[in-house]
Amino acid sequence: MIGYIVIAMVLLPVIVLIGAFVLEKPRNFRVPALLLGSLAAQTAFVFIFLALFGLLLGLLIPQ
Amino acid sequence: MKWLTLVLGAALFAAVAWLLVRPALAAASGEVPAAAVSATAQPSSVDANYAVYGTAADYPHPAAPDGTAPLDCLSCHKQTLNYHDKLGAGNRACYACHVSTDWKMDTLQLPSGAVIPKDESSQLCGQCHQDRYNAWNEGTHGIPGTVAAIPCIACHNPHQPQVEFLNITKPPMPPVHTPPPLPKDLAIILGISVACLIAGAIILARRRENP
Amino acid sequence: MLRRTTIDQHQESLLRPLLNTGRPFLMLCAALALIVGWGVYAWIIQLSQGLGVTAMRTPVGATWGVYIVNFIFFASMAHGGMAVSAAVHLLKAEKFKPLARMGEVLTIVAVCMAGFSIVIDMGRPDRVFNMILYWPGRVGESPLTWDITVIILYFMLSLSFLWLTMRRDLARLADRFGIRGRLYKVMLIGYRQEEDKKIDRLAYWLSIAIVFLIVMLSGGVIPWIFGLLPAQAGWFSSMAGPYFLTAALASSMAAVTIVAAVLRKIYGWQEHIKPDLFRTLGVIVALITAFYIYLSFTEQLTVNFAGPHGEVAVSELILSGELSPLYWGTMIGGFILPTMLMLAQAIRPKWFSMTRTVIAAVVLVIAFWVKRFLIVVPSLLRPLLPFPSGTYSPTWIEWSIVAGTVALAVLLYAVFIKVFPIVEAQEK
Amino acid sequence: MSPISRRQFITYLVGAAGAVVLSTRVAQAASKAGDVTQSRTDPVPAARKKTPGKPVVDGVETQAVAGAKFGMVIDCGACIGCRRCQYACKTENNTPDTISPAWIEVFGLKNEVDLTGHASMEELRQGATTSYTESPKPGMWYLATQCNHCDNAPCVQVCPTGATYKTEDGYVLMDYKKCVGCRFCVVACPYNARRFNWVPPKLDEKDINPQVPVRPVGVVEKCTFCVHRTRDGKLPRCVEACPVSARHFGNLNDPQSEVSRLLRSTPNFRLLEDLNTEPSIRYITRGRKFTG
Repeated sequence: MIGYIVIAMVLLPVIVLIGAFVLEKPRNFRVPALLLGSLAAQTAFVFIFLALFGLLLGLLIPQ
Repeated sequence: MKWLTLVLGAALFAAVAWLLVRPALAAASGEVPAAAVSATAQPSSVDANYAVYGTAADYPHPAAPDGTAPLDCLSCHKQTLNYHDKLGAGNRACYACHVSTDWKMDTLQLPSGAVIPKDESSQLCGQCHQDRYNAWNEGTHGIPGTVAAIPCIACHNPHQPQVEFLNITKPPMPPVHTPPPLPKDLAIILGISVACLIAGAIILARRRENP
Repeated sequence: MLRRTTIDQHQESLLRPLLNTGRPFLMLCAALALIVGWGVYAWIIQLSQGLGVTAMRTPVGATWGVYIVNFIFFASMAHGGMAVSAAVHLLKAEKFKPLARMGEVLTIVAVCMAGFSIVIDMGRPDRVFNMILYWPGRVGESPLTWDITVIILYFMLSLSFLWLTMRRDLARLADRFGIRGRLYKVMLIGYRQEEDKKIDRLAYWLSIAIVFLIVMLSGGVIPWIFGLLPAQAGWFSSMAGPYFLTAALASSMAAVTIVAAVLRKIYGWQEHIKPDLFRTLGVIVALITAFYIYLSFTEQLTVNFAGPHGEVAVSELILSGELSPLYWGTMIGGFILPTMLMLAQAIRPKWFSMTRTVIAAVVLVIAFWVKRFLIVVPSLLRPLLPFPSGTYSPTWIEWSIVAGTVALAVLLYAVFIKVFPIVEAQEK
Repeated sequence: MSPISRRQFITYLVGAAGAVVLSTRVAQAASKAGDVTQSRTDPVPAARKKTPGKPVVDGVETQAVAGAKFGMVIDCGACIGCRRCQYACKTENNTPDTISPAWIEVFGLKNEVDLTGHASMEELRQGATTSYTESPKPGMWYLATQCNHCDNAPCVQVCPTGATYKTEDGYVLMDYKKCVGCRFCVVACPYNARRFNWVPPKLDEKDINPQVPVRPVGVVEKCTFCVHRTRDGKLPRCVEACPVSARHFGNLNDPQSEVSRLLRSTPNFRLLEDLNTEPSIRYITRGRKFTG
């Protein structure tokens, strides 16, 4: 269960800092949207990449 | 009188039932049926022995033992007995365990004169080593019913019981996998080409700097 | 009018990697590609025959080997660049500005290689997605799961950071290049001139987040893979965090020094990157390394003074056992001598020499790789139960794959500087 | 008009199927309850109940035994170091030759080391052998080790996919299909009980025990306390194979089981207890039965 504390310890400050950036003046919609969008796109990319990479390697490994 | 008949009848019934059921049980557990082994052992087991150790001609025993004349074991078998030499002098020591007339060596003899199959040799050991035999029976060397209990002679050579342990330790574990050898030719070609490319790049860059 | 031209020339010189690609560069790339190809060949052998082609063995012998060493090495390589970049954005250390993006790219490349090293080390890399699939259930306990989380997060933040801070330069260059220009335009999605101010703030806040993540990654989840295991004498230590963090900062700053010196030399950026910068970097690296030497000393002192059996067995192996030549060679030749050289340069500026600094940095980077080896392997060779002592000397497959990952990192870096501007444009 | 509507028919069908399944289960349970092997040890309590649900993986369909906590007692006074347990385990559990040593490792330790004077691990290691010389040898004693099925297992803690897990009846098991082969559990285990499939396993088709899955290349494996046997009331193969009864297995929660009686009557210890792993294997040094 200690892991949830560890992950919270990592994630919360990052979220707070990104939040500070989003809310800070000069207010801007575009850049925060780009940042969050890129984070989301990268998460999706990492997941899809790992899945496909695994499938590819599965062809090489004797089952 | 009535009671005696009843008891005798029950005993007879039990004995017959036991004789009928025992071989079946033994066959089911994969053991040699004890009832089938007598002083004149079945030919099949002798044949099996020959298959392993040679042919009948290799054994200069009486071809057709009459079952009465005791064999002169020590005339051929130079068996030294350690510790068990107290069982008797000369061939008498052999007869302490082996049936004196059974050249096929399939049977053993208890001091009482009862003949038992070789597979039950532990019972014979128990005639003297009673405490150990009891412990063995309790399952010290394997659990009755689940796996065949390991007999005394699996570890203790009956002829040299104190000095020799037989076949107790399992052999070493097999070696682990070894990695494939380096394809040397390929590696040398690659090394040379990489070195050449890097050296070439440096020389070219130098020349460009100071033309 | 005259002044504008000089600035333009000044700026123009920064674009040299994008404008001219000479034959030496291509030859270098070919050499790197050959090494990468050799590594891939070795990896395919490993995939099809199993990890038995390595020298790793269990239970007698090392269960983890150079792949994990490589993982720690690359993960720590990711920090120096970001640290320099953060110094630029947080402390307004304008002097370091030409190094900022070099460092950021180093980070991206190194994190990729770190992740790749884990995949190489896995027995079933085809099931790598399981790590994501079972993440929710395991993140409460498994340090490796924390590690994956933080590395992916670090990678994503660094990449977003690099992309968003680069857009200003890309907007300026988009019309100048053909194919690359098209790529720039894709990356400039939704770009407006006025976003630059907000981007500055982004750089500021993300720098804080990234510095924080550096501490949590190399001073946190990576050392916790080792430091939380009482099963391995030599690993189990609350000092693991600071110990790894120090090594990470020192080795990666040294790597930044090397990258900057090489690029400066090749592209003639002597005006942009002053030698003084290298002296400063050298001093920083030397001080952190000195602190690392001190930490190594306290580690060995604690172990040998108290003398718990398992710990002493590991300590003996590296201090006087079969790994002692490696250990003392690393400590003296790899850490103490370069540190003293760099510190001497700080005390006597006239002793300063670019070449010597760079050589010292190279030695340090290699020494830190070996030091990671001396952290990972000896503990595994001395189990707590009385197993006979195992040995571990990596096979050619392992060395080939390690060389392949290093070459791939350099190759990716080389490709990057040909596609994107590696130095931020200075605003005058 | 049919006498029953379609919906009713389906309901009946499902009900009938359920009844069949249920009755089979009951019949199975009844037959299992009857055939508990008449061995010295009865590992499963008499009132053995199966908990519903949670079918166990590894291709073995067993279910946790309710209320039980299995454990082993190893008598290092009796052990003669013959490694029969190791070989029996190897054949029972389809361990290929490439995994060496197999799941059980027996240390031969020199008697000369003065144990009461707290021999250092280094001294032990120098006096130790895992080589398979003929045993027993004078001046040696033997320590058999395998997975301790810890209650507080570090391997379970560190696994990033949950491929290894602790069951409610005391086993630490592996799900070979989830394992990614990162070997974090191997380095986390202080007993070095885990083995890794460095190469694809080679096994003769005829040697394979169908009750135990063959592990693919690249996954970690280890002793399972013969879960496919012990949950059905049989003994682990190593316990059966031991020629000197140095091994005992049973339910630690059952005060009448042989292991519980042994632990009550004999001083015992566990390996590396200070690491707080709470192992389920306890060691005694009772010696041979007939030395009195």
